[in-house]
Amino acid sequence: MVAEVAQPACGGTCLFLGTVRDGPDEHGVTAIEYSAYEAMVDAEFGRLLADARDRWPEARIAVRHRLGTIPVGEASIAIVAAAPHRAQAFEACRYVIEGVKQRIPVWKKELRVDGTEVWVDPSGRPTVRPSDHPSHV
Amino acid sequence: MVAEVAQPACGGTCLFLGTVRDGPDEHGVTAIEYSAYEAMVDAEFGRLLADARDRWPEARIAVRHRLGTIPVGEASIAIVAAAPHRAQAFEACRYVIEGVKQRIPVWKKELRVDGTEVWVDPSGRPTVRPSDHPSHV
Amino acid sequence: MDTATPARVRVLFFARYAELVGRSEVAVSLPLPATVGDVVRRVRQDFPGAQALPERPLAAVNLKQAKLEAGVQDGDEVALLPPIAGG
Amino acid sequence: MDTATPARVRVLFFARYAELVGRSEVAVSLPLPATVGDVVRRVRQDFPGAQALPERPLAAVNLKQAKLEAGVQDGDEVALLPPIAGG
Repeated sequence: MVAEVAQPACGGTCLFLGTVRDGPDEHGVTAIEYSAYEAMVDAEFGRLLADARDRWPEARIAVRHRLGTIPVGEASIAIVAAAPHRAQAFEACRYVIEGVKQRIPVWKKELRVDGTEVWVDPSGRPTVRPSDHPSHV
Repeated sequence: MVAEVAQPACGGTCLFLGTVRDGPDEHGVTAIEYSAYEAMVDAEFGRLLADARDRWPEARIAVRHRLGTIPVGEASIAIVAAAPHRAQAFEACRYVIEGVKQRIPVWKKELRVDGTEVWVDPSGRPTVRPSDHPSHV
Repeated sequence: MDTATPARVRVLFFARYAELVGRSEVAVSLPLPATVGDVVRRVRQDFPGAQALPERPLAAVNLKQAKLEAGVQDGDEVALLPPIAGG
Repeated sequence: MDTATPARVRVLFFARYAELVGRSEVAVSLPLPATVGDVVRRVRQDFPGAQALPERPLAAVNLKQAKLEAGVQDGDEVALLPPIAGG
């Protein structure tokens, strides 16, 4: 992916990897099952990258989002932005990951060591179990 | 380097690559010759990374800076920051590259297709030739 | 388009919503003019389990996010999206 | 330390400054108390080519950036640094 966006005029490349996490805020997560509205994912990525190119016309950007079950420690998303100057590369990369979190229709279900499965809410904290009353932000 | 900083509690990893550039602002650069005050580079990287750890205690950071002659298109510096949350990873990575530009005693001489060699000034524009009067910021 | 003709709309459910409704897709017919909100009300009324859906879910029409006030047309694909949690 | 004893200081030049002075290292002796600025003045005065160095270069003492007003001691390593351009 880095090679895909590289070119001689680009002096700065920013790569972001989002990785399945099992930290103190999680509770024995072994993997995350990613599901998506795949046709809309493609359409929305097209719009998101077009927005990014409008803001940073010199940046070259590539994105990969994995779906399905991804074990702890593996990356679910990779974003690379290469640009003539580093500020553009950082900003474009950050813009795309923030856009993914807001716009790309993907959902996560945490799979835990105790066998439970918990949908992740958008703040990143799994607060809603499938049997609870639905909440919506 | 990414594996070096990875751990299950880190959900976001930001990698920055600084690459030798030959773009419209440059003039036929074929390579850059990097020189350094190497003992101070080591000492200053130690202080810079300690400062970064003070600001983002949960971040794990690794840095490599190459010296010597590096051809256009190759990376001269790589910085990886992994953290539980992506904002920390982006901010720590950006902090380190900005610190490198300000604090790490490394100098660049552009080698050009026409055989000339030009010291790069800190703004990134090569304005001072060895025969000019010295300027200092 | 004749506004008296009922519109036939595909409604897609994802993730937690698909679990609540017990299926990932239904078809509804409703008289035009109609909005995304009308589609949501119809779904919540007609399908067991769908009462558990929020009254104002995030929605998309033909692969693009749409407000509940947006109009729908015959043949549209309306998706009800749980809070997005990608990346 | 006896302030009357002259201090012997190593002075290092890098990159463009090394090219200007034609060498990467010199030794200077100067009476204490002395500052980094005193070292710079001595170097600019004593070494051909060093007059082309700026009067107020970036400097480091013992691997750490120091102001020109900072004091130097016998045995210190003073480095004169062109504008930093790493990364």
